Amino acid sequence: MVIQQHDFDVAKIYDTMRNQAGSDAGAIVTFVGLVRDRNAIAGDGSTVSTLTLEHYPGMTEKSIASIIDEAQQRWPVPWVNVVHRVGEMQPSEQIVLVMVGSAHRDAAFAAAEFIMDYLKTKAVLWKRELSEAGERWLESTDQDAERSKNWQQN
Amino acid sequence: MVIQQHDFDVAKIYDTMRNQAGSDAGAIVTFVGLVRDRNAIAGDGSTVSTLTLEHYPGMTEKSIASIIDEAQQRWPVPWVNVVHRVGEMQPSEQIVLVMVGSAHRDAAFAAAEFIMDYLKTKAVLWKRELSEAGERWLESTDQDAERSKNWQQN
Amino acid sequence: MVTVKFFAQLRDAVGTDSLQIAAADLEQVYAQLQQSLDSEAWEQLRQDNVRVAVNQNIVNTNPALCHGDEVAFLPPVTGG
Amino acid sequence: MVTVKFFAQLRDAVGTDSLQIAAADLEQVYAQLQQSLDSEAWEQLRQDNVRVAVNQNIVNTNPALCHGDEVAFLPPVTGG
Repeated sequence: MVIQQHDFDVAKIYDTMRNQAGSDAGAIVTFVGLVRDRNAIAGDGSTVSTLTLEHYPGMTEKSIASIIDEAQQRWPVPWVNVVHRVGEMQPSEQIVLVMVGSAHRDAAFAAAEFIMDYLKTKAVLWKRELSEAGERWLESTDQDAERSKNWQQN
Repeated sequence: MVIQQHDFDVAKIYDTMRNQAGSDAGAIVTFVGLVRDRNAIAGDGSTVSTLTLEHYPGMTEKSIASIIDEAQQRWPVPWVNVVHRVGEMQPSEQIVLVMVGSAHRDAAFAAAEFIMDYLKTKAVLWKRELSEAGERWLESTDQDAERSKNWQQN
Repeated sequence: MVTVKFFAQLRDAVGTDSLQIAAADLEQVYAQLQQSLDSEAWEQLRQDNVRVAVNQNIVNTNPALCHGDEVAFLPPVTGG
Repeated sequence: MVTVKFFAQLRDAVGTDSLQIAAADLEQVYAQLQQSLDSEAWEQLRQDNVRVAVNQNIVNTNPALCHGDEVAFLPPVTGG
């Protein structure tokens, strides 16, 4: 797991996981989050020009490590990698990568989705959106909160 | 969508989808299936040496196109790509890629999982496994059938 | 003449991946195969889980066949 | 002296990302901030959804603080 300002190379991260997993992995699920140009939260269709991610060095890493740890306790997913960017990003740039390898696809899918839902609601990160409508700090949506809550009941 | 004998390059397929999607995509989910060395179906732990995928040219493509079509009717996933290999493969080789791009991650995850479940049970493909325990044709598992059936109830 | 194709374990059982058969409908294809195949292959072909495609579309009836049509016997599929 | 950190909209409200404060426990940090901050920033800091971390662990009590400890005010988070 790593927090970094610069962009990441999906191919390189994928090759590393394949090498680690060897012939024990039957499935690798990769999620990449990208900056959309449409302001989803305000829902007013205003065009986003910059997304800024802020973190708390040390505590952010710890919060994400703990999310990965919980995923690995729930599912047999020996190989997990998370790369989260911080700093300023423009539309169509990569923000976050979650990669999960497992013997079986159901565990890989579930763990990847779980990690994403928890990154939205529990990772110590803050997002500021600069759009035509101005500048605002974002919060996780009700839907994200709902999805996180659902995992707690399973 | 393509059926091919040779291996595929995940990075190239990913870059193509990113270019197509531009800044409209917020999420790209990639699933890659790999040949495991453990015989999962027989469950006897015998080591797999070769997996052979057979197809029915034309009809296989049509069956996969129809799975993609159904996924795109169910979820807002404008960008979908499936690459399925046929022929002989050794453990740790890539068999199949499913890549789904969407504005939102929940649709991308659901469609990718749906397509994989249907590839297991509805794509016109046959698998022969050569292992220490001999050679046998595989069938989709009860669990795969169950997962496919669950989508029909949703 | 129609082309009859066999896939996977059915091809193994029949011993060839395709046959040319003179038949005006699917029932006639079955009749000819019953005559020419050994009983083990024939039984495999008649199993409930075997589907039949004509020109790459699954059929459940007894369609008429024209010269050049393709009949395929498909054992249970699995991909992914 | 303890270091007090503010993130995101709380940093914007307070006008700085960190302060040095002499305090023996968290209550004293609050008391000092109430005195030094303008009322708007202070109210934002006291909102229910603001969490407090001491040395990067969330606290819900009034822990004693030592010289060099780090107190952080965290508004609602979202990543991904």
